[in-house]
Amino acid sequence: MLDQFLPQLVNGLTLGVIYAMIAVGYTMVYGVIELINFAHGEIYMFGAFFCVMFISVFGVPFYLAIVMAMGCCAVMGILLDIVAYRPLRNAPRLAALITAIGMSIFLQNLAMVIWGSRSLPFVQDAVPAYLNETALNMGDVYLTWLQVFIFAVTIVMMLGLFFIITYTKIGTAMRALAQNKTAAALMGINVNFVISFTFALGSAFGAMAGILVSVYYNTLYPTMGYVAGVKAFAAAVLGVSARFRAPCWVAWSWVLPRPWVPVMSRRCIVMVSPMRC
Amino acid sequence: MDPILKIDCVTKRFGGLMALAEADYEVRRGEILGLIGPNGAGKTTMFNCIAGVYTPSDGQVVFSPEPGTNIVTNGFKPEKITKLGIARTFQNIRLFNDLTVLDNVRLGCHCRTSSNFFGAVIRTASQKREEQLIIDSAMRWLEFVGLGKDALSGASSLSYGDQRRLEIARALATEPKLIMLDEPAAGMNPQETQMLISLIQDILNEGITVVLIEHDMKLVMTICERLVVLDHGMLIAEGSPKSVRENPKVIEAYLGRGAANA
Amino acid sequence: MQRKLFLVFLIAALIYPLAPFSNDYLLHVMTLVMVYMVLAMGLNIVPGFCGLLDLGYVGFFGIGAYTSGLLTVHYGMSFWLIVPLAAANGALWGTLLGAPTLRLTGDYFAIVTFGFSELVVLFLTNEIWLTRGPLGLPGIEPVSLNLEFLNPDWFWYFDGEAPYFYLAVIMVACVYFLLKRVEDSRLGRAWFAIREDPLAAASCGVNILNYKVIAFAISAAIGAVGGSFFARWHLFLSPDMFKFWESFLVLCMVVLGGLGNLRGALIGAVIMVTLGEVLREMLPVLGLPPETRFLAYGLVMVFIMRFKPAGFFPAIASSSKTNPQLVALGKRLSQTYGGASGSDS
Amino acid sequence: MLKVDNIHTYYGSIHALKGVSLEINEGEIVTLIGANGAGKSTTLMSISGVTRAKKGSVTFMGKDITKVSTDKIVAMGVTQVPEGRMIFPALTVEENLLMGSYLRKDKDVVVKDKRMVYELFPVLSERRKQHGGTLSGGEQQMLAIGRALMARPALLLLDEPSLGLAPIVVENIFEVIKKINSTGTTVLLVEQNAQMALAAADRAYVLATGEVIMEGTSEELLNDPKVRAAYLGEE
Amino acid sequence: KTVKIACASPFTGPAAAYGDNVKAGVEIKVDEVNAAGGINGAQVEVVWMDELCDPKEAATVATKIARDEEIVGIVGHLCSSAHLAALPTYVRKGIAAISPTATNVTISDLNKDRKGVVWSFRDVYRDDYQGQFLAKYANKALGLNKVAVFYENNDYGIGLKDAFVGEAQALGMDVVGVEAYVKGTTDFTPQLTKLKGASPEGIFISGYYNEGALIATQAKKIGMNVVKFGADGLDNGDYIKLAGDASENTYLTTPFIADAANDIGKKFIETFTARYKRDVDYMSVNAYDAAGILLQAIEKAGTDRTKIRDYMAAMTTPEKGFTGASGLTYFNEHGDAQKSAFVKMVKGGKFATADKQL
Ligand SMILES: Nc1ncnc2c1ncn2[C@@H]1O[C@H](COP(=O)(O)OP(=O)(O)OP(=O)(O)O)[C@@H](O)[C@H]1O
Ligand SMILES: Nc1ncnc2c1ncn2[C@@H]1O[C@H](COP(=O)(O)OP(=O)(O)OP(=O)(O)O)[C@@H](O)[C@H]1O
Ligand SMILES: [Mg+2]
Ligand SMILES: [Mg+2]
Repeated sequence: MLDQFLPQLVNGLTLGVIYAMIAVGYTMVYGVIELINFAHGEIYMFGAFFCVMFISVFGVPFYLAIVMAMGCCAVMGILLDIVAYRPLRNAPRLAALITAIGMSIFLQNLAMVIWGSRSLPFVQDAVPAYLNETALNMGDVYLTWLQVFIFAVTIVMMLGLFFIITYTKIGTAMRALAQNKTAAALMGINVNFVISFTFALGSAFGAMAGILVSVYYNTLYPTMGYVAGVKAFAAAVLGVSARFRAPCWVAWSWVLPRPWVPVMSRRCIVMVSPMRC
Repeated sequence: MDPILKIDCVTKRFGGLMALAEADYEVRRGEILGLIGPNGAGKTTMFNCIAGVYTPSDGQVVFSPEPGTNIVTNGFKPEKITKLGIARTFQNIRLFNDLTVLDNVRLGCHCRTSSNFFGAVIRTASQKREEQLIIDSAMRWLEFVGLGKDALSGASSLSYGDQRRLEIARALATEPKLIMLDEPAAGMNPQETQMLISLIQDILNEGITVVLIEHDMKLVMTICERLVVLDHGMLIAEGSPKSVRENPKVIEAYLGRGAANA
Repeated sequence: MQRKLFLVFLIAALIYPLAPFSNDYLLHVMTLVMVYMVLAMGLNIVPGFCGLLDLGYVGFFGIGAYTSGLLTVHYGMSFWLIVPLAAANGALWGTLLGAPTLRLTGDYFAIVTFGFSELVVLFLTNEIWLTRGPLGLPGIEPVSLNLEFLNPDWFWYFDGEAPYFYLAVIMVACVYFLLKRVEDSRLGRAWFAIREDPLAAASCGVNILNYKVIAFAISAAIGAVGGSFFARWHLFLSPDMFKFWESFLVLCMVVLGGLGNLRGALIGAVIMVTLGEVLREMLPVLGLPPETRFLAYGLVMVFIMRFKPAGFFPAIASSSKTNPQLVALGKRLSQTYGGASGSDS
Repeated sequence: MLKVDNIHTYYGSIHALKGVSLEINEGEIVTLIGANGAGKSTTLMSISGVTRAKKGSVTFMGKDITKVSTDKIVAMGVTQVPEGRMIFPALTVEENLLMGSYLRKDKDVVVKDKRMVYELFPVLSERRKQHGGTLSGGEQQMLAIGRALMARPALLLLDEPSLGLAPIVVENIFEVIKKINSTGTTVLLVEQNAQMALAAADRAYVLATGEVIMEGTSEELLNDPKVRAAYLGEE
Repeated sequence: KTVKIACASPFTGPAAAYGDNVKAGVEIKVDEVNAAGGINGAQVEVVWMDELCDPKEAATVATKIARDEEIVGIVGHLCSSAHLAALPTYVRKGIAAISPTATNVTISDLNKDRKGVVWSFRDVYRDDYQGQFLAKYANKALGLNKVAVFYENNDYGIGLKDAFVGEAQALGMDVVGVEAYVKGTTDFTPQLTKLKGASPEGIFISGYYNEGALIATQAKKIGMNVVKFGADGLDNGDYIKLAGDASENTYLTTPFIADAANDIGKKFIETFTARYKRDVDYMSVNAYDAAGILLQAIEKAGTDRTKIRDYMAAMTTPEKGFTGASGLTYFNEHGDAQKSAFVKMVKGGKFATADKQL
């Protein structure tokens, strides 16, 4: 059993951090405007597709493509907010939720119309070869450079986020805004800007996650945001319940997608965890 | 004079902070007791301990709805305490804003009525009668506080002073023996304060004991028979308005020189 | 005026199936609409009346459906017996889930319900010995009406859509009036109080947990009733018909229609179900490929919310207009206080 | 300095302000009195641009700010102590105060001001690390006022600052208002406690059901029998 | 004047990719017929019915089709569950449906009305047939004795898996592990690492090509270079595209092998690849033939729904059978296609006839 445990742990962590990255998107938006942004899963999916498009259509190099895709998704996130959610700022909370669901349906089908419904392979030859080579290998446990890359990126981005939220002005603005919009405005905080910023940041994270997943599994398809979105959503709410307590949602988002945690018990975890978090 | 409520060395801690430190006094049946003290003295906390929102970290709250029956209410849930006969209003108004004025008061009648799901579905005669009773008593209390004509309008559309009065009506609808008012006159202008004073007198005449927190000395001095003064959770003075007003400790901690112009 | 139009429309809808030109497709869609009406009304209790977000309602729908399906397939039990059983079963699970978890506030509770519905789907998928799992549960007998004890040849199978249509009408009517009455009662008021301000509710003597559980159980029971009908009408069940997406669909109906308003729930069901079919018709006309169907679907949802943020029938304590006792009171008031009495309720 | 020109504000269908006009000159203390529901808070909110005036105009320092967004208005130096405190419940007292100085660049001066506020309200410095939401009513009121002072506004809008404060603190508050006014902050004060408000203010407006029904210097109003009857509670 | 047929499949939603394949097949067939002047002079018009592979939608769609008298026959549904949900309506209303892909066994029992008249046919193997066939093949042809099984937790996966495991055990093979997964799963390493311990000689993938490709890739990643084999669910060019060289020596049953195809098949491949720029998959082929059978029935029996059904029901012998791209097809009394299975394998990055056939 143990000989399998380690490799599984490594693999699980790889996925876990990716899910964590999606979850961040949810958590931030949720934390600031209490909106469960279901369209976030679609942003994640678009991130992957953008990246592939940039590479295969415009021949952009891998890393640059990633950055560009993140940029596009950031913009997309902002637009999403402006077009769909901003008009509903003072509407009942569930109205925004429904809009989010609607948007999610819309974007998913948009992707299908644009890129067709079948899965694409990630443009392998664009991925730097060394990423697929093993970085370290001890017995059953071995890490490819890709995994290393994934870990590194995630950790860096997470730290960055943590810094932004806790130490920068805009970070405090986010937290204040989450508690009372009017009061925040009366402090001179530009509410709409802060919210847009939140969406941008969260979407960028989502895009990165989407790209990493599609590289890791060498496949991307329009409905990929759907499943990932739901898992991340669960993870995110649990995360929020732990108020930006990073370890909590990393942990959960790691447990939830594990097939070898018997499905039943996994769902039970989902059910009990809110009481524990 | 037998006490309707005994506060017996009640202490309430929030982490390190002692909001109430062995506060110890009693409320006499059929009086108007004023609970005053500087900000953060622990007055609202005291109400919350009595009403079951908080449980005292230490000490007892003893309530005697009837002379002779004494009930220790520590750890009771708010709804249970309401049923026993203690009603309260909140420092910052808490109405059911999306409901009508009448419904707010009808909810007050909740704990004295009993119809359930099946009663509601198969409108039995008894259930109809009960509904009528609820409406009647609700209206009675609305008239009592002078909101009769607004019965069917939305609670949120009332002006501030009326909302305060509505909250009182809702509390009265629970048919309490003892009612606790937390800063009822806050945000009222002198005229409305006058009306409030007479309203409180009427409540007393209904045979209901009144405890009120208030920073408006004018009101306190006019209607309270006795005052209890808290500071940092401790009882620093107790007695007639007059004696309290002269008490140097109180002047120093709470009233200030301006006590004169109250 | 509006009322008259509505009545005309209603009567037209009621006699339509008897008309020679009636067609099964329309009837089928209408019946489906009514199934969702029941669900929407049932769900409405929890987020609409008690203000708790419930993302797992379809779980109870599934429980009801499979209870009905299995009892039919294995014991050939009569529909009229199954309905109360299914309801009871739903209520049971509602209580079992609600009692421990309703202490959770806001979205923690939402997640729990969400988890629960997933759990139901997993059960249906994996307990193959009972539910045949993903192979689905085919070959369910249609509803039959058996009055042989009155007259030996009074035995009818519900064949075709029309009888089901009427059965559904009855079901919707029952649920509607049931909830209408509950809404305007001590129980309903208690729910609203919890929605508005739990602490204030408690200080009015409302036992919050109990009332939440009651609400949850009733809503679950209604969902199960819908399910039990659905099974005997659709004649085929499979676990993936009860995926969480359905919960969101029903939630959308409730919110689009107007949270906390029964008529809203009805309208919401009509919109969300027919929309898909309407688009199916419209798109070719507009020269769009079938792939764009849900593209449009999503957009429409967004637009409705954009221009009707509070839904089509914003929730209001409408009872004071219907309840005779209150109407009487209103009259009395306007007599005593003249026109002054506000009644913007 | 500030000129409110016949503004109309609505809450949905409710017509809360029916053409309110008032004017505040640099360095003044102006008070706004009136019964409940008269529209005082709405007036302040319309000035801060939280609820927008449908008709009429608000000009500050000669600039029309009727359509300007709230944060910009604040940036121009208009700060409000809103009705109902609106402190940030999940931020600590300290953080709440710092939110007040959100737009300020001069960090060292901010620190000084913070100390000043704590001296003003010793209770707050005791509660420094406590979450705003757990403060007592009065403490929250103090926090709201302190937070506004942290912004060093040119124009300070106070909505019932004395609400729920102990008598001793109330006096103190009015002292403070006079003090900061003397250091060059213009003040618009909404009060139920008309007695003290008029005592502190230079000029006053009387509002009733969304309209200005009277205006003048504090003395004039203090001596006006109608006002005495209606707002100073004298029979 | 035109004849209308309906094609009911998922064109949106998670299963849209498969619906796409079916659509392609039908389109080609219909265009051919129309190009050749239609059926007895009447142009064929297809009504595309999207049902998301969702039983509820399928049932609705079914009534919609049934009520439109102009529609004389149906190609569909794609998913067994959807087909099962639609059946009651077809049976009640008396309109014949022929499914190119629904493999669920229960369909054979439920496609008859009370008088035992069959209303739904299928131009595809039943799960049990393929499952047993593959077990035999793995054992006899590939000489495997130790196999592991992955199955998608849906009707297709389970049906196939059960048949396979049953037969395999009957043949005395050693099934070292049976692992379930759900559609959309992306990570199989945990199960694979587990199975690796038992060192199977082959992996039976009882599911569709998307997940299949991931399984193959990840198996290779952790150094399990064993034989993979599966049923027609894997039969799609994308399987090779997604899995890359990890797809090498995968064996799969198929109604159709490109390089062994008859002329009809060859012609079909040409048109298909030219038109859709991708490799032919079995779904398209089956859809092409299914449409072919339906249209032939219409041509021979006219536009009367019942007559069309009767015609198809009569195709019970090779002589009366239909020769399409996938060779000869005829039905048994349950409306199930009787056709022989080929085995093909992935060799050098593309499908080729397996060196051994049974
Ligand atoms: N939940 C809590 N957690 C921590 N401290 C609390 C909590 N509730 C109250 N306190 C503290 O307890 C003290 C007493 O609060 P309380 O509300 O009783 O004061 P009060 O007498 O009502 O003052 P005011 O007259 O301003 O309302 C306050 O200093 C407050 O900061
Ligand atoms: N959020 C709101 N929604 C609807 N009506 C409102 C709202 N806020 C205020 N009103 C109405 O607008 C009018 C003015 O309210 P406002 O709060 O400005 O009065 P005020 O003078 O501040 O009274 P108070 O002394 O009680 O603060 C009142 O009739 C009130 O009912
Ligand atoms: Mg208090
Ligand atoms: Mg005000």
